[in-house]
Amino acid sequence: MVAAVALEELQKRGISAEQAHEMLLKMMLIRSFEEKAEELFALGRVHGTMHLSIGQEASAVGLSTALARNDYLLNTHRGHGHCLAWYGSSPDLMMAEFMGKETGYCRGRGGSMHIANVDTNNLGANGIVGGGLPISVGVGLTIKLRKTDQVAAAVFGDGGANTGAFHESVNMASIWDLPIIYFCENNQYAMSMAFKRAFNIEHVSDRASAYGIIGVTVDGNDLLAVYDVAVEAVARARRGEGPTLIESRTYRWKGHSKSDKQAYRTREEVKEWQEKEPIRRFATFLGMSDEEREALHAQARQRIEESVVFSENSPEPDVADIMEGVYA
Amino acid sequence: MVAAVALEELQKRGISAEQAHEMLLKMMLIRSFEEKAEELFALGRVHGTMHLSIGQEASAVGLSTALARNDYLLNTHRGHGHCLAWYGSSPDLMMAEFMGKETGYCRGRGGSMHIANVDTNNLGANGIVGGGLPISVGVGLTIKLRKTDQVAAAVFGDGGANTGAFHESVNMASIWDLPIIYFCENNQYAMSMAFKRAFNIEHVSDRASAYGIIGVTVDGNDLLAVYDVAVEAVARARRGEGPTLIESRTYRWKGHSKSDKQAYRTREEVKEWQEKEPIRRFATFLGMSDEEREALHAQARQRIEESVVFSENSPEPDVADIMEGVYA
Amino acid sequence: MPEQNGHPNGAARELTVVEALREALNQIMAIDERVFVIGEDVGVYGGAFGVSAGLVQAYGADRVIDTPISEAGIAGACIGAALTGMRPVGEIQFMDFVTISMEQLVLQAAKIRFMFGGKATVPMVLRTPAGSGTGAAAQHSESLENWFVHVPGLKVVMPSNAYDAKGLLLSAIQDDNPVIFVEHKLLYKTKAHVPEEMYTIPLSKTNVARQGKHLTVIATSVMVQRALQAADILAGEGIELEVIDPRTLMPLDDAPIIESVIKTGKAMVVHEAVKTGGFGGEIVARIMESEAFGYLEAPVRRVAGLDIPIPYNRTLEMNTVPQVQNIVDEARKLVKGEY
Amino acid sequence: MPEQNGHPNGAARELTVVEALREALNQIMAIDERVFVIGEDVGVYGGAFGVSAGLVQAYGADRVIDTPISEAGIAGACIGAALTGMRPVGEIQFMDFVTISMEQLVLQAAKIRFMFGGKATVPMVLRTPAGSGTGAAAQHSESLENWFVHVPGLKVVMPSNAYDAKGLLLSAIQDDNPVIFVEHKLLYKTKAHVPEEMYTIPLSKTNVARQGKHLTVIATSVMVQRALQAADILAGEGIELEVIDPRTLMPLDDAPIIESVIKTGKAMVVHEAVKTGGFGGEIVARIMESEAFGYLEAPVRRVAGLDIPIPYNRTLEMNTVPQVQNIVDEARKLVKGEY
Ligand SMILES: Cc1ncc(C[n+]2csc(CCOP(=O)(O)OP(=O)(O)O)c2C)c(N)n1
Ligand SMILES: Cc1ncc(C[n+]2csc(CCOP(=O)(O)OP(=O)(O)O)c2C)c(N)n1
Ligand SMILES: [Mg+2]
Ligand SMILES: [Mg+2]
Repeated sequence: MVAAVALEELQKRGISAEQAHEMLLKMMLIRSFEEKAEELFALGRVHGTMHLSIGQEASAVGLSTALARNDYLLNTHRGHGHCLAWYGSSPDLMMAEFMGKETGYCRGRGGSMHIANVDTNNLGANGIVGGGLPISVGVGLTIKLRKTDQVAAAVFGDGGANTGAFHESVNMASIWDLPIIYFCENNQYAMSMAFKRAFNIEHVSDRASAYGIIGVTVDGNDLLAVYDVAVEAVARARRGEGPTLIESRTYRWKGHSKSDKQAYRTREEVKEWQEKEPIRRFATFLGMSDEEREALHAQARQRIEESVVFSENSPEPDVADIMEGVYA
Repeated sequence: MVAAVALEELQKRGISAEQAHEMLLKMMLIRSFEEKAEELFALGRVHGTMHLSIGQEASAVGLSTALARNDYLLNTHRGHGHCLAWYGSSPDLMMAEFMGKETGYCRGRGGSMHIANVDTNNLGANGIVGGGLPISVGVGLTIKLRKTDQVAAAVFGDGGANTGAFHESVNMASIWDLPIIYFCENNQYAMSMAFKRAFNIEHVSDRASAYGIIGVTVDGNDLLAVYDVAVEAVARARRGEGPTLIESRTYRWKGHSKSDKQAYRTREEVKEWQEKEPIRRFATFLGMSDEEREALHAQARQRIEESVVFSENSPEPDVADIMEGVYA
Repeated sequence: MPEQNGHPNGAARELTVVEALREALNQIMAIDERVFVIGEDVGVYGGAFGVSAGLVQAYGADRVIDTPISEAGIAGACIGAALTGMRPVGEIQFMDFVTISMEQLVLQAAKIRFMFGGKATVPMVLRTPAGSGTGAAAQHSESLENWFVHVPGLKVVMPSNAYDAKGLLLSAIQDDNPVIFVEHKLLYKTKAHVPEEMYTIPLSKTNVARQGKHLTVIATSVMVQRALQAADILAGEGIELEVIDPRTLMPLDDAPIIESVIKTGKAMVVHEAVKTGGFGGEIVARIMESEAFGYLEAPVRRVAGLDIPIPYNRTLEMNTVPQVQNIVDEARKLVKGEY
Repeated sequence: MPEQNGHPNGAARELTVVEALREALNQIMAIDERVFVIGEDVGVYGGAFGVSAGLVQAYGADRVIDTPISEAGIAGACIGAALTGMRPVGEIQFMDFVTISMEQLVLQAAKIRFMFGGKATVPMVLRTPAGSGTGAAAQHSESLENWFVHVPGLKVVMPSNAYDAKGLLLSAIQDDNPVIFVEHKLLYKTKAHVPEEMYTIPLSKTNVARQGKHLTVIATSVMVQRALQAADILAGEGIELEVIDPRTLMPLDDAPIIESVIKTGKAMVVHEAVKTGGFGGEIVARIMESEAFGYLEAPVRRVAGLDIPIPYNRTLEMNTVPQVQNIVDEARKLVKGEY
């Protein structure tokens, strides 16, 4: 059941009620994955570190929905959401990777920060802030040289927008009119560094003018709003009009990574943003009751539980294979 | 003798007729140095490479005149002009360095691309495009921590404005309100790469807004115009209002370095810019006759000839000292 | 400030490496206004590994500077400040990210003095946590020290314990050259006696961490601890390892290494970094080029990281770099003449 | 494409290294649409050293791409294109500037395949001119190959002559891994016989450039030429050098080196890069760890660049890196038993 107002809004965009539910489910799947990841970590069943995207689910789903299956994705360290939202992604293979298993996307070699599935044009998360941006230029060149109408989406954080890599990449994409969506998830912090301290401007998107491209800021917790600006940017890119810089304003609920006392922000601030929660917001927009929403969310949780079972039943990598995969 | 209109203009700025003549002489000294450098190179009396700033003299003299003796200078590979224009610079020690002599500013170890005189706050030319920009941030921090009212000028080219170093540096300078003049000599080319091909914007100064600072473009061949914008930027910096991005539009007459067929531009274009020549322009503004101008220029040439004699009479570095100066 | 080189006796106040480094920073900042700290999250967050915790409260945000994610900028900020009379201590959050600072560190910091005819100094320290063992995978586990060893003009320091960490950091800050100060993550929580007063341990002074007569083991950073553990184990078998810790890799004080090899006739180098192209080769070559060559009774062996990126999976990760058992096995073979 | 490894006989068409590289690019671009060239001034300017001259006229600006001054961007552009099926050939104008590309080359290009579980390939070549001898001073004269040797996942190729240059470049472009292709500036104008047809020289195949019995000289890049000249001179004294050119430094085919040392009993490594932390140490260690150790009649020597930045002054510059005479002197001493 979708509310009439919502239906109209969806129809304008060519989104069916079913698709809307899928989008919602995807956000719930992301939320569930992240919650489970945190739990597994706390239980000591996963090592290393992780960067949770709880609170940012609308960004991931809004962007991926605006892209087509054969477009490209370049993702960040906080990449579980974008990865799960991507075409053909399997929570099983993701969870197995997170748990370091041989069945994982990267055979347990990559882990949380490096999940990739090149077969589906998911070119991977990246442990280096800004690290995927120069790579996006090359993906854009491939598309241009092959003369396909594909698009590449390069995701990065507000912190990423202050790296030299950002500057070189966006400039190159601009002067060559490459079909790239530079999608900045401004979640207000780069680790402990507040956006306001690291930038002397109001919006990351203000930087678009430095490259002669279009920049737009969107409420990153509003699924359809993100979708809309992404759709526009994608269309521009497909028309050969070059890159767009999108700033999706959102917030990370959890600490930066596994160990973060969060001394740099207040509980009130976190709470304020939690009220702008994207999942409930979209469910409400669709006219779902709490029960309906909860039922769907339970489905998502169930799916993630299955992925844990899958992973637990998966073998560890064999030490005998340790030298594999360095060279082709 | 200075024309009445000129006198008025100079007085507005607190520049005496004598100082104006000195400024003109400095431009001529730069021109003469560069011409001599080219000649020595052609004669095989200098090796390596060099980047001549003929045509850009007003930029160097306009900027340095706006700065004070105890300010700091960070210079580029095309740095002979800024170095000669700097406080207390000796053409002798510069020429000796260019000729690789022990008496040179860097004892013949640095050469054309690395001339420095840290004693006078001339922190050196730089062989790396954009290489001085991150360093400027540190100089700005020193000034801020010491609470002096000094200013640092960081010179770079249009090419330099596309390096990641530019982005990181200007942003840091901006968020910390560092007293730095980012002085971009847009001479229309980075080697063979035309400004118009490497940028999708009209002015390098359009990038200032990406950092929330003031950006200004000036006719880089108009000595007083350069001086004026630099004076304003310096005043802002001294008042603690942070960095300014100045774009000085000028043109390099010669090839990029020693060997450049210049297939990337037309003779007509070069000629057009030669008509906007800064030296004659300022002399004419001052109301000088051709003879007066020539007489002054002859002085400059003479001074450079003396520097060659000084250098020729200077010893080569001693190979026995080769390991010196690596560690303090 | 007294210069110390042996571990002093007396009341054993134990500190972790993190605490020792923090104390060093605290003490030097209190007396030298030229010293400031700069890096990502070094302020309120206290640094990714907690080294600078509390400093911003003590010395203010002007001297404990949080930066944007701009590793080239951080390095440059240190260079410019050093060149104009300050003594900056920069932090690069993980050694992997020095890959973004290389131009500034290698083409600027290391060369400025030489290029300027010996007329400038760049007294800066760049601290950075290195190494694997934390499950952080290939982009957060690098051990790149040999890159810097290969760059004249830089000094490279790698402490192996809390006592050295404090004394070496104080030396590095007071040194007039750019120093790359490499801290192993797995050492951060290890403890040692650390005197409360300020003291320095001279740079370029190799330490004999344990005396022995059968085999010289030259180890760096966390591998010193593993080599010492291996030595304990082998002592039970009557095999006595001499464990040598260069502490400063460049410029290297190789005399104690040579002397030791002359004494033992056998040597082994242990480091975590990838074997090929690593620091081990330098040590082997130094021994080869020295008087010790004539005393060698067996080939010098390298025990080092596999030639692969660091894998995420915990078991693979452990198997990528030398563990105590690997050192024990190799040392035993060497001593027993199996090479 | 025939695979060649000896210099074929027949009509000796001589090309310079620049011409040989250009011919390789021309030929592969004509038959493989996936190959494109990208870098600063590679188009109308023809590349700083002329290697890509004429290519933009032949293949258009879409496949011969002039970039802004953005070395990280250039490397990234190659990686992204390679990852999606192209075969980019990037140019970094001077090897010094790879310092700006290190994050992309080392943390991305080298590791992507491994981090992604062996499920991706990054078939790219990064060409770059290295070395001193042109009066370009400290920031335009670097020899940083050993940094890359120390990075598993990368291949490192250094041709020493025009014949090899062409065959190795064609191999590198067809290789499925990221290859750092290091060209010495002083070799660019040197000539050798270069067949007109396309041919490949396999990577990781060490070449014995000259046979001899008294001393094994392992040299790289321009030092191969100098070692061959030294061999000519010493031949007059009855001293026969065996000159070995690894050509690919990583992964290294060390078998011919070991074999040679077993034969001669003496070895010397010659490279231009700074001695400390350089590739020489790797070679010394490989010999040490091999069967050849037992055959060594003298210590293996390193003849390499001084531990200083490259000075501007021509005489100082010459004296910073090995010249023919240095090789002759050291080789003679080694052979005569003076070590
Ligand atoms: C080049 C680089 N510098 C520092 C880090 C350490 N680090 C990882 S994530 C992060 C903060 C990133 O902030 P942002 O780009 O805003 O992304 P977010 O974590 O907020 O999603 C930092 C400093 C890194 N991974 N890479
Ligand atoms: C990082 C880096 N990349 C490339 C070069 C080679 N190079 C030297 S000067 C130059 C062009 C610089 O252009 P611009 O910044 O506009 O200064 P201009 O030469 O025009 O004064 C290039 C590509 C370099 N020195 N440093
Ligand atoms: Mg953020
Ligand atoms: Mg220019």
